[in-house]
Amino acid sequence: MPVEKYLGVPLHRPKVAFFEFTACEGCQLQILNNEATLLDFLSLVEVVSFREAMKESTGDYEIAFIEGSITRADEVKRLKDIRKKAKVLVAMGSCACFGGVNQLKNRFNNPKWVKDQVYGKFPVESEEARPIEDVVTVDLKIYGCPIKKEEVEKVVTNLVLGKSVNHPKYPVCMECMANENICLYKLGEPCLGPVTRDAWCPGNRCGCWGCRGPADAANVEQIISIMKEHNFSPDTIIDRLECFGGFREFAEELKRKTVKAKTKKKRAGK
Amino acid sequence: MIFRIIEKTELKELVDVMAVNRIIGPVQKGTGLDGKPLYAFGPVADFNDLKLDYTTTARPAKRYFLPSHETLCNFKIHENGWEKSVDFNIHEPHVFFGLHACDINALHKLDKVLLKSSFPTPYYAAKRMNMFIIGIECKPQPFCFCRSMGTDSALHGFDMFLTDLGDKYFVEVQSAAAFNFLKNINTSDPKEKDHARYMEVVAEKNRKFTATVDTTDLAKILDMEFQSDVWKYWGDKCLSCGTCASVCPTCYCYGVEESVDIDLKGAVKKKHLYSCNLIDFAEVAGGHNFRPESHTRLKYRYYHKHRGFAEEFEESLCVGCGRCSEACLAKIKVPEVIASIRSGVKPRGR
Amino acid sequence: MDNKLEFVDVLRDVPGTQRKSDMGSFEYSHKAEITNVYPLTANEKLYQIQIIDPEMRKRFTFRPGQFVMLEVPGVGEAPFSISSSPVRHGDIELCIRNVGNMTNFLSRVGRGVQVGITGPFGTSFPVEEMMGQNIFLIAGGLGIAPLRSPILSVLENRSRYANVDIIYGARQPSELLFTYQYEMWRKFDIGLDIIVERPDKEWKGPVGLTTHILKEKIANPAISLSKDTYAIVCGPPVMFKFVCNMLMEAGIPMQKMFVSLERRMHCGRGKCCRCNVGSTYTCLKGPVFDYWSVMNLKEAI
Amino acid sequence: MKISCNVNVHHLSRVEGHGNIHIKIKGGRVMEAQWEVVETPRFFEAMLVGKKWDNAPWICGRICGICSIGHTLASIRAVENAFGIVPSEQTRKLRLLLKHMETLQSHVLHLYFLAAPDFLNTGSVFPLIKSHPDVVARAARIKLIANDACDIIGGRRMHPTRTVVGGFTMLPDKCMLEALKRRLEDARSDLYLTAELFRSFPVPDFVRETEFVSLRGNGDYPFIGGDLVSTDGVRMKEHDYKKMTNEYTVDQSTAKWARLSRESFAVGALARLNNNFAFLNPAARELSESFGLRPVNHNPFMNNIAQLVECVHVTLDSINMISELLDNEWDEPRQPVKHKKGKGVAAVEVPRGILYHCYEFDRAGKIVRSDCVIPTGQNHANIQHDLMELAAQSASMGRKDTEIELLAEMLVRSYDPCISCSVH
Repeated sequence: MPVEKYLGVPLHRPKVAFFEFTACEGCQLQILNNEATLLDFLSLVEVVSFREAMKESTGDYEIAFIEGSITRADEVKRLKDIRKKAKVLVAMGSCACFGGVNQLKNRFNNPKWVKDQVYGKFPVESEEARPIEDVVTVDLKIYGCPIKKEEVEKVVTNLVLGKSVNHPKYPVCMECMANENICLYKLGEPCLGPVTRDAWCPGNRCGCWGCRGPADAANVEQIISIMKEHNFSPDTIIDRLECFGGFREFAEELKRKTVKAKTKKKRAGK
Repeated sequence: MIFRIIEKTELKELVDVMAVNRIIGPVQKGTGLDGKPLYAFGPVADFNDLKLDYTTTARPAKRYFLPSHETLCNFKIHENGWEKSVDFNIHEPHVFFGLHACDINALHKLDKVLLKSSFPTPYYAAKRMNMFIIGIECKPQPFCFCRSMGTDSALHGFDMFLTDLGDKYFVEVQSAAAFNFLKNINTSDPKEKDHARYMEVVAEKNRKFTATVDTTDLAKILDMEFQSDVWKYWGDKCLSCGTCASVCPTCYCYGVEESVDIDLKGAVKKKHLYSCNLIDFAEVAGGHNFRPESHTRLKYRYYHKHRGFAEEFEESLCVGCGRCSEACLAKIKVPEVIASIRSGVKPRGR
Repeated sequence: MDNKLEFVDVLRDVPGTQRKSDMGSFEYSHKAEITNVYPLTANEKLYQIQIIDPEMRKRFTFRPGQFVMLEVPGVGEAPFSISSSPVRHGDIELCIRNVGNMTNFLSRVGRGVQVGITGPFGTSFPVEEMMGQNIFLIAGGLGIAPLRSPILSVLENRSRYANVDIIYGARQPSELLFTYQYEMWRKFDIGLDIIVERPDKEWKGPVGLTTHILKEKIANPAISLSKDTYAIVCGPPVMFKFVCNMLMEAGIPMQKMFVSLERRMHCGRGKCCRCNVGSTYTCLKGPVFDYWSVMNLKEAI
Repeated sequence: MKISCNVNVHHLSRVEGHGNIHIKIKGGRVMEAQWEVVETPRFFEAMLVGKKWDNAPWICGRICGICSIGHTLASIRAVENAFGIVPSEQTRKLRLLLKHMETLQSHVLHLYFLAAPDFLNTGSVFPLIKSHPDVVARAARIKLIANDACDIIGGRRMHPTRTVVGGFTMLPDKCMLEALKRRLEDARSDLYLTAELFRSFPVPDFVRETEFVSLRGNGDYPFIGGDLVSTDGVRMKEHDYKKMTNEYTVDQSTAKWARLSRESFAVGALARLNNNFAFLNPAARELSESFGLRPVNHNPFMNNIAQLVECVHVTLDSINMISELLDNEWDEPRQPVKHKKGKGVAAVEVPRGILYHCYEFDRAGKIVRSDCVIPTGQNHANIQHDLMELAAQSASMGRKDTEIELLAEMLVRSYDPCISCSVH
């Protein structure tokens, strides 16, 4: 029996729909990966559209979870339609929030070259990969590549209770410290942890690539100079910063500076 | 005070005798880039894991008495009401084998605010009162400034304290429990030459301290320099990542978050050790932030450590262990910050 | 020999009382019931909350200006100044504005719901000390909420105080709180001046900031603000800074001026440090400070 | 005889990615039977250009959410092959174990959540929670073990964090492996119940001869690296993958198609089983035979059963492998990596079939060119040909529209297509 009231406050079982755009569909799969709590999750909401898992689908929903970035004109239209129907629109995962790895192709500023690399002369439509915020208003974001299932559960529980969703504003370091991990800089590995919004992955000796985007007080300039002090090449730093799109401006800025420095060096050499 | 001498070969016996209890001590956790071992406090399963000659640990043993995440209580929720259940999250005593003086002094400081003030916190008390502490004389590292903070030696607050005299340990025994443990192994009364050697060892240790912090009138100076531009210099460097507080043996600030279980039949209230450098530390409901800039947060941190706590308890909250300086990627080091505030001059060259 | 260390149970020797020094009191909360909810404005409601256990309710005493931590399990816990008369013990009233997570949930809660109450915590307005003297209460916006308790406390013993004057300012008439009590206060010979910044069509009273009224009062020779007057000021930091400075110039000693500071608290017991101003705990040394102390707090204003 | 029929399935459900089915029969003749892939491409091959080698596994794992581990491992192997790195025995075993657990997770997801609802007459697994709670609970149980195993070994169940070129950043905790082994042993009974469930489902009687391509085991059932074979007798080396796939573009698909000896070929569990039946764990082989599944089987619907057989195989193989791992002391988790100019190819069997990654590096260790050939991409042409055959059969048998629609959907689903992955 679904619970109908919480401390006397009547609860509403919202109709939710999941949609995917340009993505790997991993974030949706994370929801099915909720083996232990899937049943509770399903009694909390009424799933009305979830193509990856169900055949039926209706256009009647209140909360729309959107996975993926936008890279084609038909996607823009579809997303705008969804926005009209949904009371709450949730961007789910790095692709939806920042463009994700998909936006890596934007760095060439040459959609035709990108297309030719993969398809040759065969015509395929391709635009810049954009976060969904570029197209519609986003009410809530769930960060990460992939998202953490507990976070979706928390978001949904809070929506049902009418409680607002507050993401941690601090960086990954706090989580690493809590786990008592050895700082990766001490082991000679680059890590965006000090500027990336708190994540759940520390503990695998894998430096952060910033999939959850900047923390609220991210001092990116400082981490770039710290990485340089640790002898990481500008390429390595750029690779990290541009991977998921959350730090894109910083990556672009650093690229410009690096090119400038190189040409200066060259000129001086001549 | 009772002093004993134990041969180094007897130490394994002592650990074995204690091993019926859970032992926490310095163990090697990895190897740094320079090839030197990296230490941490952790469970000691085997005598050989216990590295009593450790330099320092990157983190204090804090997680055993002030865990970074702790459940304060659970709720069972029904129609209109609820039941609350509280657990202090400790069910057996722990032996802390090999704490340096700074870490023992850190506990004294924490005791003042968490145990001996009004509203003592039972979560801390439960763990604190179930600590059996064996201290060990440290080896000063270049970043240690405990001598400036007056925390380079521990006068009380341990059960026994070991000093390495070469082939044996000089042992201060401060509790009956410790005295009883020692009955299980071979010990002897110290001789005159042991006393002399002890004095020598301590004097030698004291000579090795290099880092210093001038604490004269520090509280007053912090007030005078409240508007100093030097804070901004450090603020610009600060990553606001909270690492300094996480590695600090005396930082105890926290936040509480409640969440409802996904089946809506229960709820949990959790405590998360926080850091005053984090952006939303002083944010209130409605969104106003009393310390939005990073330099104001950094300043507050120094204020709390060296002024506020001093005002309340007649001593600084800092033990000079230097962990925060070592852990800070932005190289914000306490001695340098205090020196720059004192002189009003930003450090050069960085 | 058994080398197992003995486990010390910290609560073993602690009696079940509610003293500040008892470990058992830390996470103890009185189970209380919301007995009534009155909407005051679009955003604020007055909650009547009663500690369920009659014995505990009787024992629960507080002084005006003190606060409680109100807990809604799973939703949150936050400090609220008590707005009711101290005579009422564990049957208290809290005036709560819907600004955050927990207050938003509370705004949807009806009577009969169980919440948790801990406290009372913090310092209070010295209403006993004020007896025989004039009292000047100045409130801006939600600042009237913590002032209602000293006002009601004064009403209980009205004859023991000299002149009592209230200046209360709000942004607009619709945001005025406790409007239904103004007549009663006036009946008890309390001077009440109300001013709004943005009047609506019906508004007949003065328009502007509280400082306007204050200026007039100070200029009025019939009212004397002297060292025989106590002032209680409550409102946003900008406001109390201006007001206190004016009062100081008018002759009220700093130690006789009181303000109540608002900060976020996660414990209310001097542990979490979230409410610290400078390095002073608002929950222990406050929320009520005299103006001299506030001047010495580095970050208060 | 079926006179006319019109089936249009827009964005086929319970598959990964976006594809449409159109079938038009007019006057008993199949006018159209089309499998359309409309997924938006992400251009991974272009994204990688200019990236340093250590980016490749991290980025390429994101090609697919369901087989992220397979992509990561293929990517790592391609980089290692380019640099001449040979993984240690310990790394090899741990990688295979991780791979097995992904296979188990993915197959169980497909069998229960995606395929089973068709046989139980529901649109999704959700109504089964009420009608068949034990079935759903069982699926969740097995999947949870496999996912937990991926957490333990790879750091995360999706987009793993511990897997790197040269080995692992960290090794799993032995106690956790021990516990995992016990759970896998317990899972055997759940797998046999799964077999019983699928035994109760009628497999559509449909056969179309085709070519099956997979890795060829060298004494064992193959998953990571080795020779490439087909049931038509082709055998090639890993680095000749292009000759095995011969990718080309078609108008009806943003994913490329592939061919070998015929107009199309199939990859996946059935292809693996058809080529490597002898190397299956005996218990798995026995189960296969009990379903009448022997090489070479040409019924695409039998891919479900092949997946089931593989679930049993990987579970039993994992139990053995964990025992071997537990018997040895841990070596160093990873070996140092020295990059160099060169080209590396990797062929890895992921749940949906054989996957190729190929990278070319310059002297700085940066990717100059890259190529990924995805199993579902290789299957698209075969799906198209199956669909035509199914339509023709249906027309001659006079099946109802709804029946045709369901069969067509089931046919595509039986390939367990990973469409966004195939387009990448």
